[in-house]
Amino acid sequence: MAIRFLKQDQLPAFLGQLAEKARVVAPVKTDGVVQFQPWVSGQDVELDVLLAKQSPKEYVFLQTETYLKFGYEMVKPEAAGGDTAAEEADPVSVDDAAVEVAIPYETVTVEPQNEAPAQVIFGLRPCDARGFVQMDQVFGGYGGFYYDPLYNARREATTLLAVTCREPRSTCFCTAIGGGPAGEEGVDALFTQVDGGFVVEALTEKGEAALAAAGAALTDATDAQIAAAGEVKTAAGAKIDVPFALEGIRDNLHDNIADDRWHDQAMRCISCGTCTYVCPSCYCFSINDELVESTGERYRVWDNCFNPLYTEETSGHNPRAQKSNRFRNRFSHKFWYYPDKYDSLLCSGCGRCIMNCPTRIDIREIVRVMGAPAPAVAAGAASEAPAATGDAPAVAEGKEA
Amino acid sequence: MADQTTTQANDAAVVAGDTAAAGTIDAASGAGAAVAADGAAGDRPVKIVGIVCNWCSYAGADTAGTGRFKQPPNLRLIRVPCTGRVDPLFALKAFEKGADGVLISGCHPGDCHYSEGNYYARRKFELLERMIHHLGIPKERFRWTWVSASEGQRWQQVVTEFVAGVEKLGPREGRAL
Amino acid sequence: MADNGKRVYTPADLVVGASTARAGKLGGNPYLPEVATVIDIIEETPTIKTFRMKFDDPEVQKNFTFLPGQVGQFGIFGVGESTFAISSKPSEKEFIQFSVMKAGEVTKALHNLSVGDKVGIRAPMGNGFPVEAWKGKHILYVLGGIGSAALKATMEYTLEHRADYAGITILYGATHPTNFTYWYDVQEWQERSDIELVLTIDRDCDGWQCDVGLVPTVLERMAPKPENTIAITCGPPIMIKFALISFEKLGFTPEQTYTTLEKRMKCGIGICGRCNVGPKYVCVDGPVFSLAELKELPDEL
Amino acid sequence: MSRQDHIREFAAQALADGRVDYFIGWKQGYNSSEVVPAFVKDPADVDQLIWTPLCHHNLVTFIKRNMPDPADAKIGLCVKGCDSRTLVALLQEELVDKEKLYVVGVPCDGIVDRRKLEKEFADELVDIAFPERGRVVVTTGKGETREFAQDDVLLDVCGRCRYPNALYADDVAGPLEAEPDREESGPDWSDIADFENLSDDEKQAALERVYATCIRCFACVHVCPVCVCWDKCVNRSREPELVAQKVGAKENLLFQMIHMFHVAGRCTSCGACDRACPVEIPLYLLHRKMNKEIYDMFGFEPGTKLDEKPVFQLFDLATDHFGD
Repeated sequence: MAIRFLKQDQLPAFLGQLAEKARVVAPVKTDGVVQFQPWVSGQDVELDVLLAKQSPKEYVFLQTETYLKFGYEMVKPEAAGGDTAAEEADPVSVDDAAVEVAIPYETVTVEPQNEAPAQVIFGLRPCDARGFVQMDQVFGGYGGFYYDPLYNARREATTLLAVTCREPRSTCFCTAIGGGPAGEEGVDALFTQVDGGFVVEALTEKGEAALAAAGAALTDATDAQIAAAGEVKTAAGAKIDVPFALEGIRDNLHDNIADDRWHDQAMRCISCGTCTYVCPSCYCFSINDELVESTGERYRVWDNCFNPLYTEETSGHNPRAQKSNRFRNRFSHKFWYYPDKYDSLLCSGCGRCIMNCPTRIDIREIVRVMGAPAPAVAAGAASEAPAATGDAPAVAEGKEA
Repeated sequence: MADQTTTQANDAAVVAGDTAAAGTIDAASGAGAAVAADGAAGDRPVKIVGIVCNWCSYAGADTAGTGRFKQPPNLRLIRVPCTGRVDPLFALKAFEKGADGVLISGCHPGDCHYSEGNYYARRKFELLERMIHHLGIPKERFRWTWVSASEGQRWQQVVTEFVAGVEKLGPREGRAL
Repeated sequence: MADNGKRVYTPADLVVGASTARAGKLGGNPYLPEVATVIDIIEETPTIKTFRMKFDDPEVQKNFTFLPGQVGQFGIFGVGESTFAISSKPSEKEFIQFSVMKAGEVTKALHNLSVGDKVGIRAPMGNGFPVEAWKGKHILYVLGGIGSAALKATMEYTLEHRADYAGITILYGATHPTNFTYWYDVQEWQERSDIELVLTIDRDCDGWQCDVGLVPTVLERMAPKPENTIAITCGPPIMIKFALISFEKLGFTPEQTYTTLEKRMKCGIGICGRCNVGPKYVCVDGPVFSLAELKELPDEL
Repeated sequence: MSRQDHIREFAAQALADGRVDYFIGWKQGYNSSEVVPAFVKDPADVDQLIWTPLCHHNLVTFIKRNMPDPADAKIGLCVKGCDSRTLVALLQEELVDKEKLYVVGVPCDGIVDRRKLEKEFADELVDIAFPERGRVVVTTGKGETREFAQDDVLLDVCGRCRYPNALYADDVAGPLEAEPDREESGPDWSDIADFENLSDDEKQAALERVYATCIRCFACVHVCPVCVCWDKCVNRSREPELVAQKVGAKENLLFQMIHMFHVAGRCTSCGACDRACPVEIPLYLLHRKMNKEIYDMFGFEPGTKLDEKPVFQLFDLATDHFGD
């Protein structure tokens, strides 16, 4: 597929043309906060501030999604061959059998809901796109699990137009997870900012279709522009730290499951759900019902494993009652449980959880410490759990060696 | 689904910690249900939720009824053991579910069946009253007062006045709370 | 890991929930419950009721099959769903049955159901007991209280196919004689000579003829031989815990000891992420686990 | 000796004496522009503790119900003046055990609002330095450096601070800061005047707009040092379900209103909720408004006097005339 070029000043026109065919979602700054929002003509797309507060997952995996509507109705059957009006007027005269037949009974009508309008998400980053790929495994029935029609309907109707991260943040660690600032996994078309505009590469048919739909704003990229884009990608990749090596993390997490250091790591966690709600790949949810009078709905809504009530059973027993249990679950899920089931990692290295955590808990540090072999039980020092920060680099080095 | 209501009523009673009230009240969940009972929006009659204590105001409303004092039909009553059990959230929940006004009433100070429930309650109600229009709900849509068991006439007067005030503002449409 | 022996579902040929008919009808949506009507309610104990339901769609009812030990999401539209073990006989074609202890929001609402009311069912789910693989072995059931519901279908199955199994022993405990679920069946079992049945209550009371003592204690007193035996236990968590210890004491290996777990569940299809014990989801990888499998998992039971 | 040195010394001493199981202070986060709560168990590790105008976390959060690990731990912690008010609020209601606490008061001359600084740059902040009192030097990822006057970039709460010194402490880290004359002037509520002057409709519209972005992560609730129901929170209860888990204008507003009313008389407007909110909702506005009303009603400032009870847990026949 030909590599194209989008002039910086043609971006609104490009999005405008897309908006004629589908809903366009893009990062927009409101009150100083950058979030993905349905784009309307005239709005500035914010590409300078790296990473919107939340990943755009909420446009495919809705935070609240009503998937069932139902209504109860009492049906009063008409007595076979009988005169209903007469019966009502003089119930006493009706014999027992007829009365029994005429008892109203309850019916329920159930109506599944699944809307999936076509949409284009522009301005997401390669790590956000990878988040979708990771969720695809879960909702797509990988490895013999169930296929989720709600997620997939939206996912199929969504085109991801990602933008290369020219200036990665210090919290980015996508390369450690196997991605990169110009990663192509899950991306339908990749936009790389160079002088004067974007070099645009369609990577899938979906991406090609989107570019074709808004082709008027695009020109063919020159060799110089393509070369410049290549340089931007290489330079960006070089800027990203690799805070840990992946080898052995799964096994070490497994071995460290009962390790006391989980308590130390979880100390400053306040057990809110911020990290999971800003994460591009956290997908846990809850299902609730709502009934007003005789009609209601069943909806699924984001939930998170830090919620103390998440696993609480009716009896009051809670398998993950302690904050440290819940804390351990999130990281183990990303680097152990999920890989066991889906053969990849449930993290794309965007670093949003680090940036937005109220106490800035650093997933890189957790993985470095808990994903490394437990330190040999030094004589007498077994009960003294080492302070995390002091130990972390040493452990990481030991591992790479 | 008639059983549904009973379940919720029990729940509320459990929260209230007052088993005597089990099956009789349906505190906050009831506030929603009471509202929903009315018909479609538009030029509809206003819906008022009244949260009344079992001992004074509920009995006062009863007295008004027995005395055949004419009252506006817009009010749905929710009986609670004592105004001390009323959490500001009950009123807010009623507004959330679409009430056009909320009226809270209990025993006169000094007359509380549990001797001091309403002393605590009135501090909370005062705060709620002061805050409510800062939450975007006009002051006229919320009122709290005292009506004793014998004050049927006063009940009639309170309800009539309050409903008239809310009617002046009309149904509350297109509002989150 | 696609070749791990699990069924692979695709949107085109989806086989989920009650039947293919259902999947086809509802567009292969595993979240959609099948509407069913309550046809019978049995009051088992003061807090436990058994509900028998018929699917409204006769096609679904006809095609409904499940493995002993599998579970289902059973609930009321407008209240919610909860997971329960299917307690009907696997050979039962006329209805599906769940036994429910009154405890929380959903179960309270379920207890208010009357015959004729509409409910929603998503079933079967989970793995079930490997009853086929156990043929020729002696089966030892150790159950307490509501735990009988989880093992009911399995007991029924093995009793129905009694000839296939070397022997069947049932140790059933309850706090009080009135707290035995399926008392009508227990009485029937007492009559049968091909079952060894031991009943026990926690504390003695007037007119009680059988054993007295906590289930693990009675189990150790019975001292069953581990040879060619499969031990299955279900009951309150504390009972399971001590029963498992007793099995070990009696020489049962972790591989021949089974239990069925219960967890708070929402989706029931291995997605929502709340019923996991480490990397295993109780709703799809369980609820049946051998003690050997459990030992591999973190202590999050 | 700097305040930081005092903190380290107190912490080392308390740990060495076995007076506490662990000591909570502040340390540098993933880079020198971030400060995070630090939990020190070993006297040898006290050198990671710091004190800078970035130490905004209210550490009282970590001693509220269900937070200490193990549950019966003896804990040492640092409190600023504002933090100490939340501690006093907890002590007033006996929600924490005084005997298990060792409190180091840290006199404070204002905390820098990192978010205000963030908004000045498109790039991330990698270093914030304080070469001397009153100067803030910010460096970004691309190496851009700019200097700010500390007073210009303080947290909004700090601009109106009336309690720079801890109201309850076992030890104090260095000399006290100058206290304003609290008798002379009551609290300054000027920051909420704009909001108060809106019409009811405008207020509703404003609230709907700011709360629309709420993602219900419960960070505000969990970080709030005086919000202690935790797993029994009415906002999360399913039985009865009072607030739907659903995210929507109605549900978000109701949730926030309930949170506000449930900390009435205990909320000290410390602003922890505000700073924890990942989508930067100005939560503290309404809480301030509520505190103003409480002050008007009772002349009560939550968490200022150890021997007081919160106003909603008592009544006074002599002075209460509400509804008469």
